[in-house]
Amino acid sequence: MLALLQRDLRLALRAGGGFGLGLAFFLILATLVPLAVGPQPDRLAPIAPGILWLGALLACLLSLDRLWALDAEDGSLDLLATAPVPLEGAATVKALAHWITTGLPLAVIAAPLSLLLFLPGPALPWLALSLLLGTPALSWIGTFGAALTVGLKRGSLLLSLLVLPLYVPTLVFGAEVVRRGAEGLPVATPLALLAGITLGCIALLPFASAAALRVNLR
Amino acid sequence: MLALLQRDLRLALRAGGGFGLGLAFFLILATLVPLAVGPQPDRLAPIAPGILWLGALLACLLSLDRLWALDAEDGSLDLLATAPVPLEGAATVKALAHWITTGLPLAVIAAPLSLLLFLPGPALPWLALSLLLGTPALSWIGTFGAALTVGLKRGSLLLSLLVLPLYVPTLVFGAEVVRRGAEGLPVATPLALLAGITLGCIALLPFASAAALRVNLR
Amino acid sequence: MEFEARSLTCRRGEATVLEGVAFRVRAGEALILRGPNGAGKTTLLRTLAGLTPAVAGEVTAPPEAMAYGAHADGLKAQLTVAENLAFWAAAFGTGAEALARAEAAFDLAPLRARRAADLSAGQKRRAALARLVLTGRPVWLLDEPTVSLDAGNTARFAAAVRTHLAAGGSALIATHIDLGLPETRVLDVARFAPTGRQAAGSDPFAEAVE
Amino acid sequence: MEFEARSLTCRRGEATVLEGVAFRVRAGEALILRGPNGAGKTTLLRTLAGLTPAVAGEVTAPPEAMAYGAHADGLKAQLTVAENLAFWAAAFGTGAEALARAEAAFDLAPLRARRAADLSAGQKRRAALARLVLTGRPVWLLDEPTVSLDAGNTARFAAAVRTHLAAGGSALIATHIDLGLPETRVLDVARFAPTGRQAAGSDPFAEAVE
Amino acid sequence: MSIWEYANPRRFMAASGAVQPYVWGLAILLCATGLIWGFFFTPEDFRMGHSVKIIYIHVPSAFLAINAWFMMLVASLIWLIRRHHVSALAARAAAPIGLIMTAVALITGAIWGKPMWGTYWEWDPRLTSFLILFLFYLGYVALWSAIEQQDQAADLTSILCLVGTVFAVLSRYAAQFWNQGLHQGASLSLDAEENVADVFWIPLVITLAGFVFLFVALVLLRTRTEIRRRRLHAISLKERLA
Amino acid sequence: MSWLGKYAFDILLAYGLTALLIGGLILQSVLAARAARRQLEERGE
Ligand code: HEM
Ligand SMILES: Nc1ncnc2c1ncn2[C@@H]1O[C@H](COP(=O)(O)OP(=O)(O)OP(=O)(O)O)[C@@H](O)[C@H]1O
Ligand SMILES: Nc1ncnc2c1ncn2[C@@H]1O[C@H](COP(=O)(O)OP(=O)(O)OP(=O)(O)O)[C@@H](O)[C@H]1O
Ligand SMILES: [Mg+2]
Ligand SMILES: [Mg+2]
Repeated sequence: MLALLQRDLRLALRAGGGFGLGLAFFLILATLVPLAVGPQPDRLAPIAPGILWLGALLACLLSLDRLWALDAEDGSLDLLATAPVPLEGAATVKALAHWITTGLPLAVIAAPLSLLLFLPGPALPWLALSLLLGTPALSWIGTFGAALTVGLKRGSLLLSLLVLPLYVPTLVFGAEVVRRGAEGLPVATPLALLAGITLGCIALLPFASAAALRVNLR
Repeated sequence: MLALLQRDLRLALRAGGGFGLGLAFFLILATLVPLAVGPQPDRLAPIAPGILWLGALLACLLSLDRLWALDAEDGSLDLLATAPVPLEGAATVKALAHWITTGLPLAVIAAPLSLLLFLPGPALPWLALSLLLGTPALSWIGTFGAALTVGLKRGSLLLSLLVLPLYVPTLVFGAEVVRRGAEGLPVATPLALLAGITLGCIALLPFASAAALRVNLR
Repeated sequence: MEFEARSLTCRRGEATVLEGVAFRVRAGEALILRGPNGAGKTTLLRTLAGLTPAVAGEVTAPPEAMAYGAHADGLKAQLTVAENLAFWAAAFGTGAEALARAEAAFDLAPLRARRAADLSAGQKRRAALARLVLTGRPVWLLDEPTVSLDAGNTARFAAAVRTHLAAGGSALIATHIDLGLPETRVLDVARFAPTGRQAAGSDPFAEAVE
Repeated sequence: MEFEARSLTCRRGEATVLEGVAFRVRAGEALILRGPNGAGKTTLLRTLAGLTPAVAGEVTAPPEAMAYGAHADGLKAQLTVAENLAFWAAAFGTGAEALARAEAAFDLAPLRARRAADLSAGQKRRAALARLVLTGRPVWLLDEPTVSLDAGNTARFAAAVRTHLAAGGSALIATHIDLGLPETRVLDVARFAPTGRQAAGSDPFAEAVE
Repeated sequence: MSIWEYANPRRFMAASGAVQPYVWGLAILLCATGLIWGFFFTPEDFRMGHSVKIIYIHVPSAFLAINAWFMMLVASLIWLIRRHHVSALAARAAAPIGLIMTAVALITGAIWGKPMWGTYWEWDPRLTSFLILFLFYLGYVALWSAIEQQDQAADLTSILCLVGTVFAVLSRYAAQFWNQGLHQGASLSLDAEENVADVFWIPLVITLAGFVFLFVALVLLRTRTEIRRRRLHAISLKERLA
Repeated sequence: MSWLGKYAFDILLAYGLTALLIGGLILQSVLAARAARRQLEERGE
């Protein structure tokens, strides 16, 4: 199990992936948005919380598509399924590795980046905290989506169609935390809901992922 | 050449891809943005042109990652490179197939969807026209980016990193056309620039793509 | 390890490929699966490995006793040979000793530090076969193991199988060539081709619906 | 078609794998490449096919004369066998007649309507080999063509090669097994292993930089 | 004889073939009655004018859009637990109907919104969660059609349906949290119009019943088609693998 | 259509689009059913 985590992290670092890229995508998005919608601070500031959360969502999504597909193609998924590791455990570890390589660095770095979008200062810690609490849900949901589409050769658009609607609650509560933080309102409720969703995903989705994988391996 | 186009379109339709999915992604994005930034029309309307163009960008990007990688993995890229088809031609055809499956349907359907973001009525035809003129550039640039990253196993984030900066001019002029259209200003200049970029991309990038492929095949 | 399969029906995708497969493998014995291309050797091995559930019938050994070596190598191209093997050793909970044995059996020491992507086809195959030694499992299920191996490495592989059998293990090997293993029996998979009539049983749509 | 390679130096990735390769193939002749795993057979074939430029030396036949059959099958899993072959026939500009010949040579008629994903390993291999007939090119470069083929299909393959040679074509075949082709010469690739000293020539960083 | 007998494709074909005409008859009768009554013979609402007539398609379609998903959920569970093929195919058959019903509810709601709220689209929680439901349907249909092997597709879509239900409910709640919205408060409340309630209610209930029968009829018809297609698939499989 | 009042356009649009969508769905269902049955009959069932 630990070995799987280690292997996945190592692969992520070596295979043209790595911690940096999720961040880089996030940075590019934060640059493109002003280019697209116009540079006025009074236009950017109110949409900053939402855009930052959307960026996190898309960064997760982009790094997701080959989560299982690579293992399926080179035959290691077959071998993993016959190894004495429950597939549920493998799914958990995959999601964890995905989170460590995308969600975690995002949570760490998002706050400084958000200045590009003129996010008000008081919201910064809430942005970091909400990402820290919310991104695990994104990784776990994404692992499930990737398990569903592992057999498809060009699954990435279908994957996004399946996964993005599942991201809605996380996005809503996450962005709400930041928005309330920016306006100085209490954030306890959305934060608790966010944490609840994450916990639920971590507890239940590995079973769904493993079931989907087993069906796909048949 | 025609055979290649036919094969690519057929594959796109069969392998969990298809015309519909790019649109679905676009629709999802149009739903997620208000969920993220808030539902107020006066907040959404001004950012609508930019967001819609960003959505087109991302829809293109998502369907891009396996453009060449699939051919490389199953060995057909090697065979294609030794077939009596110039790689430049193959690159053009790939880009064209990509545009037909993503850019073209997007240009057709974006206008009705833009109502969700309260894009002002006068801007609708300009949105459609700018997408029609601009999305080919996205496909051709994307084909080049995919050729650069074809050897990497987890290239999709790196690909986005390479490609998104190249998308900037298209994005800026495209969004500008729509914004001016929304405000009733003349749109000729950005439209001409957009068309110029697209023509330049179509004329020159296949050579770059083919060169990148040759290096990657070595 | 001794085990038996009784009237096994196997499917691949949506097709019933084998019916009524029955055989017995004794400890220390290798059973060679023969059959023309498309006969169902891969299908049978996947069923025994527990990847595809059998439609009917039973196997007396659990999937946990089986080590499956597939057509595909299952190597991560970006990892070195040593890293690849260490991962599988950890996944199967066998220690450094098994690792050393596996490396020795397939002479992988010179390749340890190479990325799997930089190996030739036969070198990849050797690394993939070494994994079997690592699993420490009693039954080896091998699908055309000697593909791309040269004569020297084929002999190495045969030696590894012999060692495994001598230690009381058993093996099922699908192959088209002669491996030079002593004391093997051959099972012709083509014998179990479905008769068509019985295949209907598992899919209610195989008969007319109206 | 007759051609010759003269003092060819081939590289794979960043390593020089072969040096001073020289051979001549006459029309109607098949040259068998032998050599242990990792000797450089694949590297040589890729160089001849024009996929990897040679570091030094020359080949008298252009890449356009070569039809390359690689380790990988080059089939699109989502397309049927017929669609796959039709695509390659169109890409090489050979017509329906070549298509029919290719199908006949490897007995693909029963598999025409199958998706490539639903084929067994040997069936895929047959479809991949049929592509060579389609190309209509005079020189076949084959990298372990008989992998996963059963005895019957290996004979079919040998017959296809013989037909090709009889029509004045030639072939380079890397293989570890005996194909039963008459009149073949063997080239031992291991002879051309780089001596190390000369390999330095191509990489400016091979010598000390200070 | 237990109800599960009908999950045998042949039994189902026989039984559904027998009841189908009656269901279609009822559906057409009820829909026609309700819609004609509602369209031609109801008075003007004092606040909404004649635009209230849109209710006769808006509410039934919205009702079905939600309940089709629950039917799919139940069918998926039956497939996963008892492995009755007809059940999986019924879920598959219902999805496009749910998709269209969702689209109808969205479109009629949007059109109704113009006179009532002065805008075609409003990010109201109910509307938003409907849009998200539409996306769930799309994903479900897309997944079905992307996978070649039918039983595998049935399994995967069933799992998706289970997980999707949980998230659809969560999204509904999230949307409510995110925006208080117009739909109930600002629109007509049927309770506030007790005086004319019957006038609007009776045709509405009739249409609603008609739509339910229409749904059942369509599900039967489409399930029969799916069964035939599945049979065709089995035949072509046999031919291809011969 | 004056009896529909000032909302005539909206009402007719709503009914029209609905008829189009649901009608299309029914039509598609019927055509698909017929096609499947015919194909089965061609194969002798
Ligand atoms: C795109 C826009 C709209 C959507 C997606 C939508 C959706 C819904 C939904 C889901 C229901 C509940 C059906 C049920 O549970 O049985 C409903 C009911 C209803 N809607 Fe809408 N609606 C929209 C616009 C409108 C507008 C503009 C009005 C009128 C001003 C309206 C009036 C009603 C009424 C009167 C009901 C029945 C009352 C009830 O059961 O709560 N809707 N709609
Ligand atoms: N996904 C699938 N759906 C339907 N049939 C399949 C599928 N995959 C394989 N088959 C068929 O099942 C049969 C058995 O395949 P299998 O791979 O077990 O053969 P094999 O004996 O391993 O052959 P080979 O020696 O070529 O590897 C073949 O006829 C093949 O065409
Ligand atoms: N990308 C690479 N970088 C460096 N060395 C490589 C690379 N790929 C292969 N090699 C090495 O080059 C040598 C020749 O490889 P090649 O694949 O040509 O061997 P081969 O004769 O085809 O062997 P096999 O019979 O196993 O297929 C091998 O020693 C291999 O390890
Ligand atoms: Mg096989
Ligand atoms: Mg080789």
